[in-house]
Amino acid sequence: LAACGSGGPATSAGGGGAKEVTVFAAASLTGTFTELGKAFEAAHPGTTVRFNFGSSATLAQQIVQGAPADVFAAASPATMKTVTDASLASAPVTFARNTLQIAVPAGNPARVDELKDLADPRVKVALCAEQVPCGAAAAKALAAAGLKITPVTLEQDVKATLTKVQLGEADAALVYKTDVIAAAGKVEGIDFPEAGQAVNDYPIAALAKAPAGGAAKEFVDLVLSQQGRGVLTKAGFEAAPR
Amino acid sequence: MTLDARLIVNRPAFTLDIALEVAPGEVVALLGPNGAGKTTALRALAGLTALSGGHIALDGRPLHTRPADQRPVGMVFQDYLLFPHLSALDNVAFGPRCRGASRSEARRTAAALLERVGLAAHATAKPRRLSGGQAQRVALARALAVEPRLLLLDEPLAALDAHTRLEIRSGLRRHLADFDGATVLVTHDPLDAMVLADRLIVVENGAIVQQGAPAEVARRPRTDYVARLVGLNLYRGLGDGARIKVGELAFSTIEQLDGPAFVAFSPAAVALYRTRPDGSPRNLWQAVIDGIERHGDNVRVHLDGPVAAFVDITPAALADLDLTPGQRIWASVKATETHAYPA
Amino acid sequence: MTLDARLIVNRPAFTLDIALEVAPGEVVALLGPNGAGKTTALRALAGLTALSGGHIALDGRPLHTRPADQRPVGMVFQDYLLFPHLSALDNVAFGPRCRGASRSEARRTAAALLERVGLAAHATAKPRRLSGGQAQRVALARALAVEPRLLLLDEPLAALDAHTRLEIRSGLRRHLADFDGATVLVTHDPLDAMVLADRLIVVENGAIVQQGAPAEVARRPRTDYVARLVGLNLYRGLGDGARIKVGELAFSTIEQLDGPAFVAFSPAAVALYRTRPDGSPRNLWQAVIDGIERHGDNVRVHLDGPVAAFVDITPAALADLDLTPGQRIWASVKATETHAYPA
Amino acid sequence: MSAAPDRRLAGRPPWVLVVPALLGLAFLVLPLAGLLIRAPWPTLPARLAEPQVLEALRLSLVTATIATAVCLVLGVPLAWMLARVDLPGRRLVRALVTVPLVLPPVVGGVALLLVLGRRGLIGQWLESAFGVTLPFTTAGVVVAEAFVAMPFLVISVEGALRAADRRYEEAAATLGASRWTVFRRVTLPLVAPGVMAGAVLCWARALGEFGATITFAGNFPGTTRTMPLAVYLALETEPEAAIVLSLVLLAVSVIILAGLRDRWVTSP
Amino acid sequence: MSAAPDRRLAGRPPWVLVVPALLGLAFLVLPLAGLLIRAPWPTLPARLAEPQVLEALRLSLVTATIATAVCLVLGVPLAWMLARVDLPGRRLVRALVTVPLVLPPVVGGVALLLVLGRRGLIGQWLESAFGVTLPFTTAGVVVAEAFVAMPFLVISVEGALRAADRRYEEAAATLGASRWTVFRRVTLPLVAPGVMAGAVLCWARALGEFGATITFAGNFPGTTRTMPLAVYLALETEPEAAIVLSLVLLAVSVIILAGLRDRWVTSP
Ligand SMILES: Nc1ncnc2c1ncn2[C@@H]1O[C@H](COP(=O)(O)OP(=O)(O)OP(=O)(O)O)[C@@H](O)[C@H]1O
Ligand SMILES: Nc1ncnc2c1ncn2[C@@H]1O[C@H](COP(=O)(O)OP(=O)(O)OP(=O)(O)O)[C@@H](O)[C@H]1O
Ligand SMILES: [Mg+2]
Ligand SMILES: [Mg+2]
Repeated sequence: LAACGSGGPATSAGGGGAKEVTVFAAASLTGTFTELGKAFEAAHPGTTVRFNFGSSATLAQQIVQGAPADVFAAASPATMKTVTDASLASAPVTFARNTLQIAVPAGNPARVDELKDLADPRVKVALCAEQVPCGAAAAKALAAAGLKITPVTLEQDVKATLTKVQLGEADAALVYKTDVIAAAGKVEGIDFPEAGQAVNDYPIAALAKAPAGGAAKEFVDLVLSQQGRGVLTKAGFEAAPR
Repeated sequence: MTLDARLIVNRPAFTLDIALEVAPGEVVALLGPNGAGKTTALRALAGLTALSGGHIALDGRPLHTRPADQRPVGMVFQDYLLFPHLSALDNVAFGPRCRGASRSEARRTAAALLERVGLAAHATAKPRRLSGGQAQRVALARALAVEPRLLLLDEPLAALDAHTRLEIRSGLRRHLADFDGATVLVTHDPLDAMVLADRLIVVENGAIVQQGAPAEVARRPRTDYVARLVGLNLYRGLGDGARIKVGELAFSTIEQLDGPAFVAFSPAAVALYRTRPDGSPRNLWQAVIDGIERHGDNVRVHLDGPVAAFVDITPAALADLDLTPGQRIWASVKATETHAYPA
Repeated sequence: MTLDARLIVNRPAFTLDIALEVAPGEVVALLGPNGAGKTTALRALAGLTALSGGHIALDGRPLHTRPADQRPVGMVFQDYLLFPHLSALDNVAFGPRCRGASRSEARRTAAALLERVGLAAHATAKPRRLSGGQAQRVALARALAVEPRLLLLDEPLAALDAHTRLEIRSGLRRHLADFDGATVLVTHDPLDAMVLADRLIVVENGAIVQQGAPAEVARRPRTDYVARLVGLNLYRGLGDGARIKVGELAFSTIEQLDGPAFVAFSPAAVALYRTRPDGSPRNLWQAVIDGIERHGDNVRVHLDGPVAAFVDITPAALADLDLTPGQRIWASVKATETHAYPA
Repeated sequence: MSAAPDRRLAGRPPWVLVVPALLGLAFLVLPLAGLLIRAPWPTLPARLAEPQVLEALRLSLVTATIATAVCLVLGVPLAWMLARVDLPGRRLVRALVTVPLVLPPVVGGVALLLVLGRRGLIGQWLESAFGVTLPFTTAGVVVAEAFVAMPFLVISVEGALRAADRRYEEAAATLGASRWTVFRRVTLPLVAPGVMAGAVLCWARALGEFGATITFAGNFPGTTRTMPLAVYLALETEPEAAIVLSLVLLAVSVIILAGLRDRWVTSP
Repeated sequence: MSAAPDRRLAGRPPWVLVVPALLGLAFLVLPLAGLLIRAPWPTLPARLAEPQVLEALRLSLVTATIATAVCLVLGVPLAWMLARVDLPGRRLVRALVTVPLVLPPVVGGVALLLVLGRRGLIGQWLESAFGVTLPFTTAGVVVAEAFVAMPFLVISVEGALRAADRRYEEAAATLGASRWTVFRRVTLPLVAPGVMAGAVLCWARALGEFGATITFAGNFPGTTRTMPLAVYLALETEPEAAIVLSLVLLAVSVIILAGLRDRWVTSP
């Protein structure tokens, strides 16, 4: 059961003692997880970490369809639920949280200062679609603020939303703090109090049928370790409560 | 009989229904105007068009039930259809290869055939580099390479200029004489048919209207089409001893005929007179000049009147008579110059 | 002169260089074998192929500097190229529309022209519904509809069968006679050229090899090509009084010529003998039979020997003489049957 | 002229061709079967009745059709230039035409933003001069779809133009037709089937366009949310809904194409 | 036979065609200019030197080429069937061939997973019988690219087959060639230019394929991360890097296409 077929996919544990850990991670984790992967490899000589970055929903689909993954790090509890519902993982742990910020183009041309400025019909606001985690979070935050705003677009993911601000198409957007930090210099981030009520949790789990077995668990442990937290906070994530 | 066929092809606006028998070594020409069904008949023989009815038997075995690639038939298409991507040699070797010969065997056969049609020097040339006459000979070699029992040629000379045509025609004649299967040749050039065929079958509108030896057909045309083809005036009338009534005219002839009959005479046999002549010619009528055109060294005058006729006269005669279109004139033909036969 | 042109077109493997003068109302036929450059010359006149040199003047004004759509030229293409998506009427109306006529005006012009070529009844038919002859007449009407000063026809009869051809040829003859501009006609059928043209220009390999009135060209061919076309045996030799030396033979002629000269005679003028005859014919030579083919009602014998020659004899004579290919035979021509002229 | 060959006599199609052909067909069609099996049939009617579905479908059909029209207006002349005018560097131009084909659509969308966005090279000027902004509008959807789909039209039409018999154009020129008249009254009618086939490819591609559209025009119900966008978002939360939407899109396009294609492909 | 018309005499191209053609060209090419302007030229050499770039490029070229080969093997016979065999319901089959064109690629990827995934209709069986799994392998990339790109090949080749002169095939049949021999030795050589043109479209589309690939084959460096996937990931972290990668992809494909296309399009 553990090793999945001789002609199996490239991610299966290689022969000759070298081990492989296959991590399916949300695209927003590209930077941080790549760094953590290097750390893991350094700590476990002979083991390589292979990442499959993509949309959390796609990754969940792939896992349900039998993808040979060891670890799944999702950008929302909902997508993780797809996997746990299929009994492919149990006991996911939240390893990071991401809070929203208002992102405005460098120089803030529309003079946005706080959340309610977004209700001004002259301000073009980009939001994530409610189907994706950042959109769900934004909806929660707006509801908490009692604001009803009409965005010009509901983007497929947070990067697309940010691109709109970066290129000046939108005057403001609600995106994650991590994204604002990553795009430092091109966008400015504005904190707002209601963000606290719309925190997005990132769950991680070693998968039940993980071909890499114990190594999967070890990777999850690394993410949850102090070292992991350090990398994540540096990128703007909030550490998950212990 | 090598070939014994009854070809029936029904199309929305056209029906072909002809019977065809060809002896071994015989060359039969299908002659007819555009749209008569000549190509359709050949395609039916080759298996490229389905029969609606009838049968085809070759050497006593039924052919019409087999698909095209399993008929022992060679076909030369009107514009040759040499495969543009193959050399002359490979074009000719194509058939033997398909019929199971090894590559070298097929090439040997092909080289021998190209030699026979005098094109050994052009074996490696691609079709686009061949002149029309050369292409025609390659097409013939290609068709012969499969050792067919039935050879079909669709207007094999139509694409050639008058000069090349003369040469290629006699070459073709020689090759056909060497071939011991049945040959069916389609053409609308009477000269090609006369030179190449042992027997003519004239098809009009999907049906046979006349057949026979070339000289016989040329001498005794039975339809306007054939008459024009061989350059005769032809009328159909009612024989009554040595006279044949055609409309209001009665032609005197030397033949004695009763009942429906044809009378034919050459345009050169007609004499024209400005006033009613008083001489021996027995066949005399008044006509109106419909048109005048040069015709070789002579002048051809079109006559309207009780019968339409062509008349060939010399330019000198034209000048003497001072003919102009619309003018009334007398025309006569000696009875000895007419040729009458039963319809 | 309506048309005065010197056409030079250089191609990698071919050069056309001909001078052309056509008077108003005159019809000039360009005659020549495949690839001679006839079509190239017409295309150059129409502006579809660029001149490499030379000039074209029509009614005294230079034409070669103008693009095709601004030349007062009408062209009938070999396969007519009627626009398949337009009715016969709209095909004819196309030119006048392009030259600025209103829609109704153009249609009136077109209807009148269709009437003139006898196709008023087919005005609404699409080209695919027209027979070859009808299509040819529509193409002619379309070319005439722009009131050209120069009419160009590329093999206008080549696509027709022998039957239709006769009729259409005389119709075309009539229409060309009515046209007062210059006409250049390309053909490789000598009969078409004889019937339709006032003057023939024979082009071979991009250059003019002979020109003159049809009868003149037919009587005095100057190249093998022309001789074959008109059905004559032709030799070039050296005149010396009433004798012309051709290789080892010396032909006696009635004309007195000195220096380079041609001698021509008809295949029918040659008599064949199994043994050396002892008679009046002055021109006698021994030859080998190269081939025998039927030729109309007669038989054509190809001779090889000191000169190559065609001989036409009757089938009866063939039977009497019992000729077979490869046989040695004596051939003779009476001096009165030969025709000699300076080369 | 050539008679249509009669297939009854032509012999059975050879297995060596039929087998790969059927494999190919299966390869293209089986995934559709996968979708059909997974489709939540019981809830299908309810899902289809949702107004957003109809809205997205309507928007998709309208924008794909307008985008095809835009491609025809700009692409047919471009194809004509490539086929008929002796351009220097024609090979390079033709290769450049395929750029939107190779560019990942999302990058295509970014590139469009860089040029036609509010701060873009041309978009800037469009806004200040005409007050026109394309992103986040239905017009933006059309632009994105046209950008991605136009290469198909241009390449198909260029092929048709090269295959067309140039001699009809020459005949028209001798009748006094200018190049424009020749194009309008002779060339275009003659290559109409090729143009139609190109338009079909173009329309189908525009209908399925996702990446460039969402990147350049965004995603707002009623103005810019076409079916593929709706499908993508549904995929995030409810894969079944995504399958239903995809099937609707496919059904509509197959019905439209099956109704139209044969006439175009078979006319000579 | 028809002489090539001389363009010097043909009059100037009319503005009414040149203007839309240039607009169309600008529309296709200007976004590329936008990317070029935004490209981080100073850091470009360093970025290009990164081994992953070369790796992704190599993988893209290899998979697109193999996918094109697969499409040729399956698609040409399919096009032949559509063009030459009297199928019942041919119009429907032809419309179904366009399915991958209309299906949003991500959904296409999901559909492929449903059919060829480890738990899929056929994938299950493939694994148990042959031990072959396609998803998340380089072979999976090829499958995804072939699925998306095949319609272009099939439609182009069918068009070429319909335009080809059938009489050569008849001539071959009278020489005793079976339908397979006719196809192999006559039809295929005659429509080679059309097949080549279709293969070019197919290759370009495969090269730019993203959605179906990432969904069906995942995004593993070295095995399944093609250039478009690398572009997508770069977009997550460094948009400049994404532009560089896109430009590399475009440059390579334009160079290859400019080197090849003219020969194919112009040969008759
Ligand atoms: N594929 C076809 N479908 C329907 N009718 C056809 C087809 N091909 C030919 N015909 C019709 O069948 C008739 C006979 O045509 P066919 O080609 O056999 O004539 P033909 O005697 O060879 O004429 P031509 O001298 O012009 O070659 C014509 O009326 C023609 O219009
Ligand atoms: N487009 C072209 N490019 C190069 N050479 C050509 C072209 N068209 C014709 N030629 C060559 O020019 C020469 C003259 O051809 P042209 O078509 O004028 O001959 P033609 O006298 O009309 O012959 P035909 O009787 O076959 O119509 C030939 O050697 C031919 O191969
Ligand atoms: Mg025919
Ligand atoms: Mg010519």
